[in-house]
Amino acid sequence: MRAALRRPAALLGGLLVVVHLVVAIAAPWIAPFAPTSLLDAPLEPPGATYWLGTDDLGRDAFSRLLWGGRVAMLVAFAAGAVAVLGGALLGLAAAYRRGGFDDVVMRLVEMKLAVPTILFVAIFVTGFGQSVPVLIVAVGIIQMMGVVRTSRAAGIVLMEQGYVRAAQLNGESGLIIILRELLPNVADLLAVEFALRASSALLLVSALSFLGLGISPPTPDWGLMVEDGMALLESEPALVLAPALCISTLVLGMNLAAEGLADALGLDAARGGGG
Amino acid sequence: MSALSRRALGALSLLPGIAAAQGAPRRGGAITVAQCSANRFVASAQTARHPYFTVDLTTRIPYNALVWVDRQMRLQPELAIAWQPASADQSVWDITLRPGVRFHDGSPLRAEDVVASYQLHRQRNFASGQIQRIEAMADGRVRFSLDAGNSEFPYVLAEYQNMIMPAAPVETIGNTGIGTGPFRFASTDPNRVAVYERNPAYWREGFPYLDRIELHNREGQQETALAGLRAGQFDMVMTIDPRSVRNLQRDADLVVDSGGGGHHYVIQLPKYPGSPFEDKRVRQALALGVDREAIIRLVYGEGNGWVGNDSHLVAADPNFLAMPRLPRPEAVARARALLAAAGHPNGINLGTLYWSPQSPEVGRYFQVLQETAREAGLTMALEQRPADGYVQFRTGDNDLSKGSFHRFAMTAVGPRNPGISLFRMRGDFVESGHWRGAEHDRYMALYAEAMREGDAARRRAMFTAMQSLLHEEVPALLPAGTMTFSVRRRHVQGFEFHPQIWSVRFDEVWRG
Amino acid sequence: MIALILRRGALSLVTLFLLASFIFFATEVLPGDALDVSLSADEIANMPAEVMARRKAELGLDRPILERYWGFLGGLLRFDLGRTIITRAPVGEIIAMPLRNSVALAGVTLLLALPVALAIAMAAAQAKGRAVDNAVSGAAIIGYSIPEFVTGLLLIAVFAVWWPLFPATITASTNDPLGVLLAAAPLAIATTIIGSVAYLGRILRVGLIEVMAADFVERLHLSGIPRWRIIWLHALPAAMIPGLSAAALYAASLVSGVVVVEMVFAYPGIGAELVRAVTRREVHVVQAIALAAAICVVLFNLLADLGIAALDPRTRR
Amino acid sequence: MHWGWMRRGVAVAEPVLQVRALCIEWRGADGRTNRVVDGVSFDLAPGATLGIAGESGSGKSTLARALLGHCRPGSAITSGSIRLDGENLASLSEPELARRRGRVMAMVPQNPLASLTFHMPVGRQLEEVLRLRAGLSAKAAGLRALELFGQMGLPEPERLVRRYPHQLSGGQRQRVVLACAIACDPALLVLDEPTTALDKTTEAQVLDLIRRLRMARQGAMVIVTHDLNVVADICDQVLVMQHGRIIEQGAVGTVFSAPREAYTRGLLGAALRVEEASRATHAAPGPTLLEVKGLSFRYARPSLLRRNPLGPPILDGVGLSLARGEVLGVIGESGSGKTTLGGIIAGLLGGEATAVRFDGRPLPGLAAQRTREQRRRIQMVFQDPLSSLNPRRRVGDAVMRPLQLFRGLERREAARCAASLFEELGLEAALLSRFPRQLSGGQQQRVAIARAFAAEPDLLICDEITSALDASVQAQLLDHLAMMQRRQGTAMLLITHDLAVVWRMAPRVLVMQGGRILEAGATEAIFRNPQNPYTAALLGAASRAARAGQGVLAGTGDKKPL
Repeated sequence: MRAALRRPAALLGGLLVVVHLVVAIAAPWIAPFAPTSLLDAPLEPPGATYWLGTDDLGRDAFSRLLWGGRVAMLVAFAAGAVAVLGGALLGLAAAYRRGGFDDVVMRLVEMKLAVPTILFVAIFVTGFGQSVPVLIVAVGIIQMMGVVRTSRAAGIVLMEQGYVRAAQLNGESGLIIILRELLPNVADLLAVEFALRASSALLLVSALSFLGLGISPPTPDWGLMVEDGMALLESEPALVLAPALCISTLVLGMNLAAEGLADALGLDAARGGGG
Repeated sequence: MSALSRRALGALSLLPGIAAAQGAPRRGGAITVAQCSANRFVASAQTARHPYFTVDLTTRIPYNALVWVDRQMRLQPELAIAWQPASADQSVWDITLRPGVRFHDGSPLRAEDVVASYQLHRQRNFASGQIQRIEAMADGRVRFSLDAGNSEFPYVLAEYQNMIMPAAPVETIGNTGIGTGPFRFASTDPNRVAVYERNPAYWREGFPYLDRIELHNREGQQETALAGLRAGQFDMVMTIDPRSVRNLQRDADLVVDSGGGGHHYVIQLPKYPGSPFEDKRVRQALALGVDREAIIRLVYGEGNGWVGNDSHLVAADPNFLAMPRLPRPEAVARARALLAAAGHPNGINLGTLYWSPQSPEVGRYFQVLQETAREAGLTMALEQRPADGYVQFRTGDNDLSKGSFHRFAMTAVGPRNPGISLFRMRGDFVESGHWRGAEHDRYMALYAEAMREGDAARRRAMFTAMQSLLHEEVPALLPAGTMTFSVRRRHVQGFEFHPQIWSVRFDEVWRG
Repeated sequence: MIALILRRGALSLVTLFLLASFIFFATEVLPGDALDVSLSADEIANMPAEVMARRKAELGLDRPILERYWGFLGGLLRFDLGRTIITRAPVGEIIAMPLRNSVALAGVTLLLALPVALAIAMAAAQAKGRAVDNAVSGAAIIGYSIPEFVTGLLLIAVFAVWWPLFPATITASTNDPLGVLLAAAPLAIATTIIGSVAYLGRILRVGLIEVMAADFVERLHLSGIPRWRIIWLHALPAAMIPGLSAAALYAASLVSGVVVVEMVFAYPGIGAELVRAVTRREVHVVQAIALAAAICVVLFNLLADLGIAALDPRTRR
Repeated sequence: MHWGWMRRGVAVAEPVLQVRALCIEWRGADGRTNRVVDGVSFDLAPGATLGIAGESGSGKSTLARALLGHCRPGSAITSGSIRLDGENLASLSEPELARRRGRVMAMVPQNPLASLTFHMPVGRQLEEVLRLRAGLSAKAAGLRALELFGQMGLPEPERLVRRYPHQLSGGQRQRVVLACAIACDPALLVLDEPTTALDKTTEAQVLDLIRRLRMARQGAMVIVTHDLNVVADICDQVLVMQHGRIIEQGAVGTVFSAPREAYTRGLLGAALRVEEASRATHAAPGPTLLEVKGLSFRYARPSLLRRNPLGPPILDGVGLSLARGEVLGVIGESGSGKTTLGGIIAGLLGGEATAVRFDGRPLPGLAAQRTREQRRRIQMVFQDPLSSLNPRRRVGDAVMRPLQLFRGLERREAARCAASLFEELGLEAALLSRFPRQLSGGQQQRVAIARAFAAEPDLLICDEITSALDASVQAQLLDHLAMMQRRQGTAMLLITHDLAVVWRMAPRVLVMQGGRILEAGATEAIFRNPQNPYTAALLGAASRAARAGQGVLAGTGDKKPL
């Protein structure tokens, strides 16, 4: 971790993420207005009272911007966590068991690659509602399969290690081997995976919000703000550009951090990501 | 003899005749139109020309119905030149067809075509289900026999989808796209593009002016449609978000048209046991607490919408009865007083209000509703549901005995005649939220009476009484509605938008 | 090689079968059915229950799910994708052209993006850790981090509205010749390319850097072989090998994954068709598209395998 | 045998290579610098051959590359000079160096498979050097390539040029890279570990070729290796490196016969001296503990069509028996099947259940199928000490786990027990709370041994347990192992390619090749008088360095090398 922070790009990335996180957490205290309150001054230009002006419902755009990352980040980080934990357990179990179980898991991974992401989310959201928990699960499952692949690959290498063999020879149970011997040793990999998955989840969530399948109003959300502001791009460009910049810098920060972390840990971020 | 048919008999001259202003119309030319309404239509290569599977606002390009409803929601003759009840209880109607009309393939319009068309509509069109029998009569007239009296039946003949097609079996009728309308299909790209070309043998002499219309579907993609308009790819964009209006109006090259009426939202208040909406005072408090003017001001823009009156009637309807209005502080105070009287002195939580993005402004509409109701002590959560499957989600299986109810949720509704609109508040229909009780019974009695009543003035009195009942009882909340809007480049002339988007006509549009 | 292809093919068939089944049953969790969603709220509200029941029976929607599932599988075995529920149109006919268009978009994107990505990767890999590399890698990461809808909308705003060089939205038809369609879609292609170059560039850069550290590159370097020759003749083919698999998967996911771009630009592709089919509960269409997407994955993987076999004699047996 | 260098002695001609006070530093990602070559100076005359010896990490590979003016990314020459034919390579620019590489100085890299471009036929790779560096036309290069391949002793050059590297054997690949390196007859030829990747038989052939090349050429040669046998075989001078410094240098005969430094003696000690008596003590033959009869093994290859199509046999009819408390050595090169044999007995690979009997009863194949008691009684120590301990857990955990699992000890009791095991193995109890990375390799392996003995096993399988360790700590580890083995009366299966280990530890030995047992019997008998030519090659390849210093060593024979 310290080695990662010594790289300027990684440092910048980490800083971006931290700033976004702090702002998101502190939004209720630092935002000058409530994000949903109607101030009866629609489309005010940026000024001393409303730093970025107001949107067409007369809500303070700056306050909404401060709040706008909260839910998206919650979904992204929670989905990242779901993906990493679920994916690691599944992948390591596949590496441990091999055989038929491994085949089934790998078919699942392959199926995920073959099922269009949007179809998966559309089915999920239409069936179970457009709420935050549903989004977390849907996006988490999508991101999970990539983690399954990488952690399985790592697990297969670990299975050859003396300490795993020793545990096997001592008759340790599968769960113990996975939790005690394998999991701690893929922690580095999982840290990188988490950053990558969370950033890709954030991109996905904002795209889904844009398509109307993600976060829904009245939740202040950057993706929605971009979509909502597009109609006013010419007259009030700040309403689009500010949230677009926020999404991009946050994703960028996560990617840079992931890359730096991977670099420091001697892993390969570019190949882990994707999907 | 009804006033309706008398007016209709000499009505040809009343067909939209606004050619004025921009000088003499010119013949020829083509326009490219984009439309953005998320209108449910399921076209395929085979059916992209069928009136049931095209965008409703385009059906009157290739097709005609028997009757047309004008912008003032009055009946006008289209393929029928006269209609009159043939029974005292208004349950049998005779229609006289326009003579000399030909289909695009040159064949003449016959009573048999109307009969064949209505064999389909009877099965498929919700408003035509009341037609029990339809017969071609010896004198070329067509007789409709209904399951009950309906003094406003001619409105049904103007309903969307009820177009007249050349006779064919129910399974295949309409697939060819042949109609009697001002344009005929040149080509179609299902779900995307329909290209129409001028029908030289159109029954309205001298119309249409244009040679060609290219219609692009940009369902739910208003931004790209407007970008296309600005970039010169489209001459016109239909059904746009009302808040874009102000921006578009600044552009001297563009003209924004208003339909003068349009869609609005019913917020159904389910009154199952234990629901807060069982208490009339809560419903009244909600009706008072929601700042209807704020919705218009913030969501639609001044002049782009109307204050709803908790009935399905739209302000453009001559029968519309405006609600008595209170200044905002007074309304909030009264709402709070009502809540206190109902045992909620500190306000009440109404649960989750479900909505679906059926038009671009819905999200903003409900946010304003939520925020302003909060001022009166009524809190609610909002949850978006995807537009698809929403209807089923909203109604649930709706079986009170199983403990499943339809939800506190919204429905988008379009403007129609009182007969259809007011009937929607019947107690066994979801939109009324299981409205019951003496007032409901009185309401329905009035409705049945009105439907049997031939006289328009007397009917109007009954409709007014029904609306007053709704103001008092608030079985459902209909806070505000918006006009429909379209925007065109200045060279597109002779176009008028319509409160019922399915009644838009392109006959008189020309290119300057 | 043939054995490899056969084995891949057999495994893919298993995957396709599982996928078809998964999609079939997954769509069952959706509220309502094709009939419900084909009707408007007004229609559903006002249609008498017995009329509804009769129409469901007509469309076979009242049959138990397993029966429909067997029917569907039987159809697949006969290469019959079925018909749409409401309009009874052959599914194959509905998805053929959108699929062609999406494959074309993906193909053009890849054809244009791959050389650019390669050039960028080479520039970066040659100067690993130096300013060029940092700039290129930084740009790639930025390109990778901006959501497609933002890129697309900004491209429209700049190059179609403010500075009207290109069409803002695609008015070409689904069935238009590919040339016409693609000529109408420069901004859409640009949007996908930006993302693709960023993604592929990153992968190729890592591959190249890895290969440039390989023993054979050092041997050549120590033999005094010129650097350009080492890169082009020795390192590049080697670096392409891991890149190819990734690019194939990426291309396959492009086919069905550019929904956002298709929506923003109204491109008549399979992604938009898919969203529409889900919206309408046209289960057969959804399945057909999912299968088509899966077949794309399989085919692109196969292509990648062939490419790898061409580049890497070790995989030829 | 050619012992030509002895007669030629050290050349007095003007040195072709002069290295003076050379320092090379490595800058890590954390910004810290590490001096990997530290003040190295030496001369090399034309026609002379210098061996640079040292363990991995001694800086010998970095030095070898520097002789071509090359430093790997991240490292740089910080001071000193390398004069080749009078020119200071350290001050030449990269293009100037590139002009000289391949022509004036050339290198034969360590791993010939990885050092050849895998997607290009080997002929084209040689032709490339000939065309670009020797300036031959395409046609001439083709002919010359065939000629060179022939000179390198490659069979059927016409066919071979079209082959890809992976289709060649290890020896053939080594000959190809050699051909590439000498294509322009460089003044200085650097060979980096030229025999490491080869089996013993091939190694002898390749060394023979190098020796012939040395005779035929005028240029100087530098051979970098960890294997003193190679140095003894073909070098005039030797230079022993440790931690980037030269700790000893001189003529091979002098250095090997009278090593001044303990480190050199350690390196030499790793080479076997059969002349010394085996120190392995024969235990009185006890009752049979383990019996293996006709054991065969193949890996199942995954396939869709058949359930378990079998790969080539890894083990083919192997039989052995082991008495209680007996130590049995198993030797063979990699690929001989010795590790698989250990894996099957340990229960890592499911073998034929009937083939292995333990304590008179058939032993199920996989550990999971065995009883807890059987699992306790058979323990294993693995090759790589670092990988045999979980890097994320304290080493104490590793030793306490079997105590808790098999002996049902409480945590505190187990900790006490682990501490006493540590003490027996010469480890401080404080190390219990360390992580494996904080321990040296020898300590790690001792922890692994402690873990195995914690279960109080009857049979311990040791799989190449010394091969990852520095020569200096190997002996110590073996001493500890022998002590524990004697104390607990454990039978041991000692799998190794290192004959010295067997010589030292095991009274009885099996020689394996290609999944079969070639020879079995008393270690003394087999080592002194091998019956099988393969065994003889193994032994011969292992003892030349020892012979090189034989004369002097004879006098100090009773002195332990460490």
